[in-house]
Amino acid sequence: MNWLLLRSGRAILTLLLLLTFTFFTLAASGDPALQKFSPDVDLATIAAFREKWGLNEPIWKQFLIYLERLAHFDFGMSYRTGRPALEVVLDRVPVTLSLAIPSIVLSIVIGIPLGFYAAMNKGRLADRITILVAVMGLAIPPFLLGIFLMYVFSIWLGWLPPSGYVNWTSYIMPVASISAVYAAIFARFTRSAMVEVMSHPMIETAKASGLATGLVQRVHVLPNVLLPLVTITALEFGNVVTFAAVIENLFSWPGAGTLLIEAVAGRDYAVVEAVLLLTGSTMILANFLTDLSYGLIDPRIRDYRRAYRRSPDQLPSPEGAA
Amino acid sequence: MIEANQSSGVVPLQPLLSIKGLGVGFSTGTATSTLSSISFDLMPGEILGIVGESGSGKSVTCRAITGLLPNFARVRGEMIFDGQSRSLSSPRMLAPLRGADMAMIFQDPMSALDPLMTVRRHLRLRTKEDPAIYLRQAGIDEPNTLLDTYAHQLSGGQCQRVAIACALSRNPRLLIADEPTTALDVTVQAGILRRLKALSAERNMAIIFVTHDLAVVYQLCDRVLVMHQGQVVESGDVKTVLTAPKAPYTQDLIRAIPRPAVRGERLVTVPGELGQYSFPAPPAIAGGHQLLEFQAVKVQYKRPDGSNVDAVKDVSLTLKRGEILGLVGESGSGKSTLAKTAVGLARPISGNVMLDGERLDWNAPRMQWRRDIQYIFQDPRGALDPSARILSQVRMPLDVHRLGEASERDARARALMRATRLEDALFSRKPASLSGGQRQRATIARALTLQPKVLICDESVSALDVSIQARVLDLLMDLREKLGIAILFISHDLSVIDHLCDRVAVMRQGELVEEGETEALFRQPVADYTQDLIAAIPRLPSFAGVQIARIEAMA
Amino acid sequence: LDAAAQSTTAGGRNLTIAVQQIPDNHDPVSENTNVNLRVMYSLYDTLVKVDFRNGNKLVPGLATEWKVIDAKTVEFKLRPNVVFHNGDTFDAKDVVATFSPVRLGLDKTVPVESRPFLSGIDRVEVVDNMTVRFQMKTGDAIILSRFAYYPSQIISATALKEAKSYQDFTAMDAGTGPYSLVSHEVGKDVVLKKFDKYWGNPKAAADTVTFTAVPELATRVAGLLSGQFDIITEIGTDEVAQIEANSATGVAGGPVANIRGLFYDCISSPISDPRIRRALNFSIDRETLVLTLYNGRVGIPHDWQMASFGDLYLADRPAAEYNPEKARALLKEAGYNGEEIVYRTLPTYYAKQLETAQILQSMWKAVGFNIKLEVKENWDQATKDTPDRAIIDSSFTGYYSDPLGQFWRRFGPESSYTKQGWWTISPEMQKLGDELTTSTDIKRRREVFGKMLDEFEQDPHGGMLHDLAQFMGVRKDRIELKPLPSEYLDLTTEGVSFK
Amino acid sequence: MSPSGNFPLLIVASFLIVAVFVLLAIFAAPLSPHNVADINLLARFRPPVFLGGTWDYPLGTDRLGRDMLSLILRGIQISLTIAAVGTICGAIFGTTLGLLSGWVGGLLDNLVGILVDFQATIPNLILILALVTIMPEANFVAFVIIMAMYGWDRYARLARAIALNAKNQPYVQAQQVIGASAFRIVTRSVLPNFMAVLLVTMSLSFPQTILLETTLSFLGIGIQPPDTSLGVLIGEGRGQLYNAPWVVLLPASVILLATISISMLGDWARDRVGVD
Ligand SMILES: Nc1ncnc2c1ncn2[C@@H]1O[C@H](COP(=O)(O)OP(=O)(O)OP(=O)(O)O)[C@@H](O)[C@H]1O
Ligand SMILES: Nc1ncnc2c1ncn2[C@@H]1O[C@H](COP(=O)(O)OP(=O)(O)OP(=O)(O)O)[C@@H](O)[C@H]1O
Ligand SMILES: [Mg+2]
Ligand SMILES: [Mg+2]
Repeated sequence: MNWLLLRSGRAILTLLLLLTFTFFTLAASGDPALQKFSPDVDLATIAAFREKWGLNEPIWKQFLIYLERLAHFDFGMSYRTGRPALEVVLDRVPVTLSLAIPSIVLSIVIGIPLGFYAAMNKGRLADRITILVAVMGLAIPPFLLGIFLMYVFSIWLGWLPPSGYVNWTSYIMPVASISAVYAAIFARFTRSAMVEVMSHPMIETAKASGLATGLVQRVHVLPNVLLPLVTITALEFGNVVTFAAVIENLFSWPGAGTLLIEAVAGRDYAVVEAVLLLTGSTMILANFLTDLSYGLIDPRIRDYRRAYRRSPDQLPSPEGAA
Repeated sequence: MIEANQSSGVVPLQPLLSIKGLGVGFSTGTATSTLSSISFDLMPGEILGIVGESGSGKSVTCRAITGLLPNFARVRGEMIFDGQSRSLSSPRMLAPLRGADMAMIFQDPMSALDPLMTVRRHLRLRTKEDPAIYLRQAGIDEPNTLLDTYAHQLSGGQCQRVAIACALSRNPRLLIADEPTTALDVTVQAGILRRLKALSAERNMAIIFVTHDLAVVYQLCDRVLVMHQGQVVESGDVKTVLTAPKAPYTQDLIRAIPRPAVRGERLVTVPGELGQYSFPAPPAIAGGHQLLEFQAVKVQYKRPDGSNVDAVKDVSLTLKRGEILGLVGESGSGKSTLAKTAVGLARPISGNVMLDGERLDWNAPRMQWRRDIQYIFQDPRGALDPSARILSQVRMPLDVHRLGEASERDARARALMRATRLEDALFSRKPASLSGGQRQRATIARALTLQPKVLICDESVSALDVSIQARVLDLLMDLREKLGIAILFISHDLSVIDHLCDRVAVMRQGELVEEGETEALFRQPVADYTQDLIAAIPRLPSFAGVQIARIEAMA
Repeated sequence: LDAAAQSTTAGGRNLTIAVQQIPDNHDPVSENTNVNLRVMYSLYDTLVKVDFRNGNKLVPGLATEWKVIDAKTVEFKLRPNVVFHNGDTFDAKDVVATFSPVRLGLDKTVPVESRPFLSGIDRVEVVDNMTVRFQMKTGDAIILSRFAYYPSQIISATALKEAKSYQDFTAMDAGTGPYSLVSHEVGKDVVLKKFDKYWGNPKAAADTVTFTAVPELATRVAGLLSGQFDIITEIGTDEVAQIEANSATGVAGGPVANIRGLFYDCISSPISDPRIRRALNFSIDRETLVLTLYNGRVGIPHDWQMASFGDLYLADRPAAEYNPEKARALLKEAGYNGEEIVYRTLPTYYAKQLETAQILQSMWKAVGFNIKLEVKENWDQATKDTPDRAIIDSSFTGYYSDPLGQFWRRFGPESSYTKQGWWTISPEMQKLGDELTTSTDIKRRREVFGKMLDEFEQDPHGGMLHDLAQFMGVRKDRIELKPLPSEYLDLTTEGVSFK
Repeated sequence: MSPSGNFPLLIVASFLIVAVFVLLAIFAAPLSPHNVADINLLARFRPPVFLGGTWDYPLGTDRLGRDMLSLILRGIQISLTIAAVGTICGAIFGTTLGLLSGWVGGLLDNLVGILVDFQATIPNLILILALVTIMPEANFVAFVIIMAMYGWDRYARLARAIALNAKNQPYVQAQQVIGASAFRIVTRSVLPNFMAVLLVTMSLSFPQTILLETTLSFLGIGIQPPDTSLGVLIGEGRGQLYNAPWVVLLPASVILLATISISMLGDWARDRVGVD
């Protein structure tokens, strides 16, 4: 398939751009050797470090070497730990996923019904209050919310462990802190998309046939709202990994987010690049799947693609089939 | 009013529905009220026709009864349904009635379906029975080919019939149909009318039927309500109203019915409407010159199962300068598709479309073609930007082609809107707060601003009552005369075609079955299908004709 | 009920210590950070031990006795029957391995962070299986201390030999200390357990110890208060009140052998005139600084020295002087007229770093300086040599109980700052420094050190702020903690006792 | 049938709050009783008046004895400006690119697609490092650029989707048939229909921008002391929840109020630009 080739090419270009930009930025803004050691380390030590990791080569050459290795699926070594970068990253990814996935799921489960409810009461007090409550989550910086939660549930009530993974209850506070933000985002987008769909004449048609409100919402509104929501979910899922870093740090979950920050601070090129390759591929894949799903959801897009033999990313409105 | 229905005498029947003092105002509008004190009764099994000027409040009445007006509408009045009184001002009270008690078919069928849902699912939601039954009732003879299609794959008439099937499938006691057959050819329409009448008798189903076609009213309805400017100006037994119209508006209406007797003549003569702005000197009408030419045009669509359908099969058709060519045919026969090839919205897989001897290659479009050919979409609701005011939309072609000064453009747009009988108060509205006919007129006005060489009207007067329709048709004829515009006029209303067109082409299943001078074609149709069509034209009885003559004599 | 607390400390004597970060590896020479020092003390022993609780007296460790033959030579008698965590028995080969070229930083591809500390060693001679002799390149005034302090922790020769690479070795448990390594997950935690065959006394206090990385201070505090942790490190004075308000928790700790200070760029910078630098030093109101940020819980050193210097501690030297008038006068004399002076700092490398910087800025402003605060992301950016480079933050660890391990290490010729051209060392200073390095005559050394400090005061290459202290939060209902006045963390029965 | 009243109370309140903040931002300097950089080490952690403090420092002081009222005023000024300018720039930039790529398609679409994916994946941290490296003085302009870069991809993606969808809309086709240029259609027809999404997205990214600003300040590449911002204040004060809660709660409630009001207004405006 033609577009599949095109899409893959684009994905590779994107990743390459990502890698190049990152590599040179890191190199230009700090010397890995000076990050690894305290500022008053002996110069010979730094020289040895450079020698060991090939940092004496000009930067472009280092990059070419890195790329060449990458082409053989060698992701390089972490300067900091001397372990293969990929291994270092893969160690941390499950932690992040174990936080990100429940958070996204929870925020969908909370946010979408809230948005739904608000839209059903569009313009009324119930709408405003619902949105007000939802937006509270967004308005308090997540780390502050986390600290509040800790105060109440760890220090005051002593119910929940504040740090790391102890048992399942350890999930409660970090997941709540992340979900608060995303639930607000989902609630507001759902509301917006719903209001849009609710003004479509098909809703009247359904009402005129006396279909029950619940049924109308399930069969007409939800599928039409799905499209914009899928878009937003994919968008936010890409974000959640970086966002999680703050929360990972606060609740001491050693995940990919904190790893990224540490690796950037340490100019641990290979690790940073490996994280980005991973998050980048996830993001690109998520976009790709979203684009594909558009066709599954909306028959017009299916036809349009068929007719014009365009790539599947010729996507429709996220604001539903207006 | 009620006595007419008490003829059976024995049991004084109770009305199924009675409306008392219905009034509607829109808080966004400046006008005081859109509807004022509408009252009527409806017996079980009775069929009530509502006719009236476009924008007179027919649709609003229907919506008010079903509780489906936008929530910023202020509604007054009371309704007694099946002996139970309900206030019309609280839509919540009306909601439980929808479905088994009453069902409604909306005016704009092409936007009324869920774009993500197949026809089958639409019906499945409403009934446990075989969906095909209701599609047949709604006049689709081969329902199985349509069951798995989506709205955007249907022609205008097909959508409309699906919408009818949806309403029928609820087996309501009261069916409210707001211009449900505008996109249907006469044969299909005749079938549906017959079935509706039968259903009404069988199930004692009452029907409120909004239409502009007096002949349809005559064929179908027991009683008729004539509306004008938000009020009921006349009501009563169909025969009475048609033979002895009392209200001046009703008289106007009957006089304006297009008919062969006045082919090519003006239906109404209201001078000066076009005089408010000046057109550039009309190009000389070189008679017989071929302006738009379809050369063996063939268009294919994909079916849901992946197979191809030929929506248009090698159709060749010529439109001469200053000519009005009617295009009629079965719903779904490819009329819209053919017309769309002239503006690049459908791409033929073979064949050419020529304009003035030049091949239209839409892969390399030229601005001039855009000016020369104007296409009026079948679905006016879809063709108007929901977020823009209509004045700016009508003016847009002038802005686009940079014709005249800004003020001049505005004046011209206003003049054209007035010429299509849109009142000034409507200019600054958005499409959603217009009536179906008002939207349609806005699209007509928009197409006319550029004074194209070729105008394609796809079912463009279907939502207009005969009096306004007459004015629009007059306007078209004026333009043809003054400017030599050539018009491709797609319509199901054969009397309009008969009245307006010089030549007629008939399509069926993607093919051109017959083509000829109007007079000849209507008098001596050759193809079987044409004969069927002509036979199926709903006609007013002769007494109405006599009436028309009398009214005209008076005028 | 305290579920969290139960699950971590159920059964046995288990300690959970929340640290801001855990080390990347355990090799003393590869990782010179306070986070590693904290763990190192439990894993390794040195030939000579420092009795921190007793005026830093040097006592036998893995060497039972020693003989300082001359300023360049020392001989150790090794302790028999010492077992490494890996099962090896300790003898001379391990000492040789510990001080082998690769660990002294002589292998060009193995970066050794501790390089300067042991660069004086010329060779290690094995006298017999249980006796080793060290030969230094030059006379070394603190020759014995070299084998008592960081980074002379003894490692197992077998481990070094068996490691596939030096990198590989750094992750191994190669020590003889009271605890052995159970696991180490980079970025997450280090788990130690009591080493039953430990040779010495006191023994490990806990059965297992978990150092868990909790970067956020608020979380460490919450964990302590909720009972998830037994000890938390790196708390600030602002947290003290909160911790002490809870009857089950308390605060322990105090100064560690470190001074918080500043470096000045003395060559071609806005402050190349020594008078301006002296004015900078005179403008700092250290009392107020310490009172404000540390509730007075940290001291102000008497010049560049620490009480632990012992014989070399010049107790009669006054504390650094705060004298704004003098500062103003000096400025006037130097003709300073409001030229912008850049002060580069990092936000959180040191405790209260930004606060300190802002306070300093305002103190300097008060005497007429125009200081521009630049907050940088890393040291590389902060130390970058640009024409406007003037002041940066730093700290001065006393690696040995001697000026050589602190003052002269940072300002002497071996300092990386000297090498990077922040200043030049005057010939007189150099001469004094050489003498301080090689002389073993205590009286003479005191004299020399005093002269050096005087000299430095006239032409300061840096500024001194206050002692660095480390405070820890402790579950006093469970344990009692007696921390060392050092960055090492003592987890033997002497440092920790369970209740 | 509740009247969806044009100006319900909550909306009026939101509007007033935003207006007050804008005024405070404009007149921050004259309203401040102290200079934000003035450190008073003898007056650390003074409580606000309503907690028993004095009128010298109406909202108390922070850990350096700086006046909280002045700090918060300055914070409002800086944070609101940055968030507003950043949000608007991001919206304009992203929307323009998104509409263009959706409408024009082809190579341009793919190029923008690469940029969008790039922006969405690249951690802000690295972007900022890049900018700070190019512009060593992390000044206000660099800061706004960063904020604008943050989140433009979201607008781009949404706008592109809208543009693509619009191509299939009959009313857009109708305009094409008339001959309207792509530019006209996109700006006059597609953009207004994007307004709803745009408004919601903008009112969402406003608080997120403030949040980002906080994070940046932590890494030492944000607003530099002695200057301050709401984010910086919260970040600095987060450990003081126990001894001096006002230090963090005051700026946090400013953000809370601003965010809620803006969201309310956003939704309200979104409904107003709707079709009916
Ligand atoms: N996008 C599409 N995909 C598949 N089939 C289509 C599509 N559009 C139209 N068709 C089919 O092509 C045929 C011709 O459609 P067209 O709209 O031209 O009919 P029409 O003559 O205008 O009918 P009507 O009078 O009902 O408007 C119909 O059978 C219709 O179902
Ligand atoms: N949502 C609305 N807001 C404001 N005015 C409206 C709205 N809907 C309809 N109107 C106005 O109410 C009047 C009656 O409209 P209605 O749709 O009932 O007309 P109609 O009789 O059905 O006309 P047509 O035959 O053209 O469909 C019109 O003038 C129209 O402009
Ligand atoms: Mg109508
Ligand atoms: Mg059609």
